[in-house]
Amino acid sequence: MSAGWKLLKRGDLGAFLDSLAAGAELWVPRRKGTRWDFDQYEKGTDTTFPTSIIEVSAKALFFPRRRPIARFNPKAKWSVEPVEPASEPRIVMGMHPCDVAGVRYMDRVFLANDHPDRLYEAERNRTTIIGMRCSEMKPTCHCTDRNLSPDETEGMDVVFAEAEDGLLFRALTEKDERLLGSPLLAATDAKPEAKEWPKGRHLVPGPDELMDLYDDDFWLEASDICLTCGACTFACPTCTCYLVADEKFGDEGERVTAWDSCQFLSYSRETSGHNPRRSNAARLRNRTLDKFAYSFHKHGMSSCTGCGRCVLICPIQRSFPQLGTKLKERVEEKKSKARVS
Amino acid sequence: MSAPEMARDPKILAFLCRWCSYAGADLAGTSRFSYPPNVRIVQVPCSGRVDPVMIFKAFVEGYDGVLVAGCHPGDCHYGTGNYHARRKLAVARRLLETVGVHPDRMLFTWVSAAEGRKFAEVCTTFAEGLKQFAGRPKTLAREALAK
Amino acid sequence: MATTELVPRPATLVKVTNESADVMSFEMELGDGSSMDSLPGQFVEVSVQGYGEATFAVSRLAADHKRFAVSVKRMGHLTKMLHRAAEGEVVGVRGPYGKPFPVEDWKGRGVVIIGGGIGLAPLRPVVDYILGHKTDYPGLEIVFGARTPGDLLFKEDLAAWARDSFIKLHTTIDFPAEGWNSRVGFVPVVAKDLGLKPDNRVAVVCGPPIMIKLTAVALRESGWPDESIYTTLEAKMQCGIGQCGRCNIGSKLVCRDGPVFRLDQIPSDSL
Amino acid sequence: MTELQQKARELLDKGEIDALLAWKVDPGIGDVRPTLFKKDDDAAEIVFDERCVHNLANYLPTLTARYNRVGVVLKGCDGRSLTTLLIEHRISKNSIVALAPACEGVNVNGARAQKCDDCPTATSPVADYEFGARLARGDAEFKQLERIEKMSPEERWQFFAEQFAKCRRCYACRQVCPLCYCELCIADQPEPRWIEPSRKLSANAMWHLVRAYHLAGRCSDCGECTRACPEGIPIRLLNIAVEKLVREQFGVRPGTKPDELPPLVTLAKDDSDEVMAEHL
Repeated sequence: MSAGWKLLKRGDLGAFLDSLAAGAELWVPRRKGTRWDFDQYEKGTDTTFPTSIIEVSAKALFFPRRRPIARFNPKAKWSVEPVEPASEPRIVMGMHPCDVAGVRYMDRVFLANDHPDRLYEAERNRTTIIGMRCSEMKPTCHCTDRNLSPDETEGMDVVFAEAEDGLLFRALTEKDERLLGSPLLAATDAKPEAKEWPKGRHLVPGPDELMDLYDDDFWLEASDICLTCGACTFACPTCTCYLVADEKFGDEGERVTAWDSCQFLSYSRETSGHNPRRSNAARLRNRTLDKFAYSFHKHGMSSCTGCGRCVLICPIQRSFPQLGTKLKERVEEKKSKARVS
Repeated sequence: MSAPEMARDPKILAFLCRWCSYAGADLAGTSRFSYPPNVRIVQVPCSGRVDPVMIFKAFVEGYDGVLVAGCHPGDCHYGTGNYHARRKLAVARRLLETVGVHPDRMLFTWVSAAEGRKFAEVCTTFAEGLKQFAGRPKTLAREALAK
Repeated sequence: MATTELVPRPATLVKVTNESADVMSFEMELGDGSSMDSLPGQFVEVSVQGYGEATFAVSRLAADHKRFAVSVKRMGHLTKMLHRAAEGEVVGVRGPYGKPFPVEDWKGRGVVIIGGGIGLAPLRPVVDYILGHKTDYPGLEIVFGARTPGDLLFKEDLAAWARDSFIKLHTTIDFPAEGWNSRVGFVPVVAKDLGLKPDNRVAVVCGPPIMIKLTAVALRESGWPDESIYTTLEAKMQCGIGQCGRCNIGSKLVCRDGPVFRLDQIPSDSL
Repeated sequence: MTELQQKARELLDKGEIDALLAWKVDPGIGDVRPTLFKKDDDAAEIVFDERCVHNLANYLPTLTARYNRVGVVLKGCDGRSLTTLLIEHRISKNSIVALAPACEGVNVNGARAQKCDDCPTATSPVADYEFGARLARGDAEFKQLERIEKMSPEERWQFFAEQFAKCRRCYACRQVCPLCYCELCIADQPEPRWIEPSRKLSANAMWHLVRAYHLAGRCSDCGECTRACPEGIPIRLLNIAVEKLVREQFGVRPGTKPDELPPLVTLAKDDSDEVMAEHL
């Protein structure tokens, strides 16, 4: 793998971004209203990279909330033409480890599948991820509890970190060495400051223990105050459920996939009107278990990356990690009861 | 619709109560009163049946104007349908105006079965008024699907 | 393929049959002449351009694997449009998907088919298969119920099955009707009254969720273990390829790990 | 212990209520969150201050189906929602006990909520027990609408189009609203499909217009839709634009009178035809 770190002086950031944008579509974090989101870089604009979580996950860059998959002419009987995948090179810069982990999970959903999603694959193939090490953890961050760390680089092509006099870059794959070929970057002996991160706590019970709670009253109690809106699912970097719909307007028609949420009553409703997850409790259980148990079974990794976006966004200040803690208590309770009897 | 086309014939969607206004439109036709050709009529059982969602949808689908006409107050076939309609339409107008649909794009009025001439006049004046929007982007209208 | 699996292939409707007041069967062939290699219990996604798509079990497959049928009950938007389609029209098809009934594993065992209403559609290919391999199976018993005599599907098949001495056929309707001389009663009740014995047999149950649930109860009472009761759960699915998420039963995805399940593989509240 | 906490403990201890819906500080997140208190829980943990933004009336239809009697702590605006829920027979008064402390206003994002400037009832109009003196409240009379009123139609659309385009259709605005309780929401209804499910401007605009219309003359202006919106869309503006009409033309202030039907389910023969041409 590549050599060491390269330093970009703070004053040269704009010029460096311009040079990246010259060869590819460049996406960087941008402040929109009260939150950070990703936006396409425009030459010459001031850009800052948040040192911790970007409130809006980069999920939509790989799996847009509305995604045409085929086009047709509504006036013809049958004229379905698949949408051509995008192919121009793209760089997404500033994704943090939890967000990149989300992409790794999406890879398992969309690519490690008997029927890989070619549109998603194209988005992945055309994208170089320049990830960023976090230099702090926000109160809602808990990646260290989820087998991740603010220093994690898996899934990134290039990583960069804050340093005293600029930004330190390092290529993680051969092919992306060239991105760092810019004369603005100078080889250096400096390394990003090694930080002590909190030790990972095992807040959430393991998949098997959780499955034992499937029929527990816990879910009914826990869902007392859940609104069953979809805010947490849309904020989550690994929630990828979608619906398929046909839309028509004049001579244009599109078949699209659009984000859907397991928290919606309509999501699991069958055509007959029957709904296997009618109760709030059943829906809350589905989401919680999917994050902490089903995802292990289905894709071999937890779909909770510890980003804490669900906590940030929840209208009733519910916290999924805390739900996990309570589940843990319940598991212990059950165990001790079993021991007594 | 292209701008010059629109200047000729604004597209109007008219919801007409079957007891009064639809009969009024019929009378306008049989009496050979002329009114603009691009009025597409939807017959409803009562003006009270017009759910504002239909009006919203009409604008989304690209109509230039929406006309709702029912029996005059006191004449409703069902007794009170048009009193309900009056309140619903007031709210619909308020919402549409709030988000920027121009007030001249909606016309809510009463037309009796005998008022064939009034129907023709109402349509003509409404369509004339809509010509001011020719070539201007349509508020609320659905964006083309493909970018 | 430069496209996503979600884009359907065109198929031409070759024959449209009215099965009952609200069920129609559509026989079709793929536009490019390629074959449909579906196994009993597998499903396809059928779409009408502009009206979306839905999941249907293949309800018959011709011997040459060219012509296949789906049987569709009019329920919502898509099915309504499908019912308006005429022979010669083109619809979209994806699939076949899903795990089939393990008919090979059942060899040497008797099979009991229990269908309610449109629930018989995914089971007909199983019957077809067994009838084509009679020597491998000691016997076939079919219990089929519908609301009214008119709602009984596949009337020609029913008549043929009734004539076939290999098959023990019981038809039932929910409430008494004029001119009906056979059984009356809901399928689970009939299943219980018949006293179906496990006797080294497997049962295949499909119908509305409540019918599956209650039939399972009836079978258990007659001594059937959950391991010998199979069902199929297409109603939950959308994308059919293990992505969209809505058909999950715990960690299992109905489209990927099913739609055929043994009752011991799924929790009872998940139907 | 405050009077409110004491009363809550008393009601729970005596078994007059099976559960009490109130707020509690969650140590994990350091913020208040709606919490269901049971007999064994410590009523001294109940808080009532400017952090208690959530409209607890929202939970009552579900909770009253599960418990015989539910106690609930209500702000003025929550009480107005409850009034409408009672008028619409969503819940029966017998199944709830309303605890109504005087509300001094709540904070959203560190600043006093805009809705509080136009609050007609600082104390819930439905109250079995009141705490603190009723506070008088100055009517700001739709001050927040002024900036919209000043805009031309083009400017208004520019403003709202930008807002609606952000909508992800997570339906937090619907779920957080006590009065948005349809079993099958028009947005989920597959046929006819009035509101397309995919997130684009026209469908999003349809959703927001229809939502506001369905709340016309019922909205208690609790402002929860705006607070809950993850995208920061000022959803409430549409509601108060309608409420302005409702107040001025039909003389209705939703939720303030226990026996007043919402204006759109009733009628007045003497409404002027002018209401149909009333401009904002």
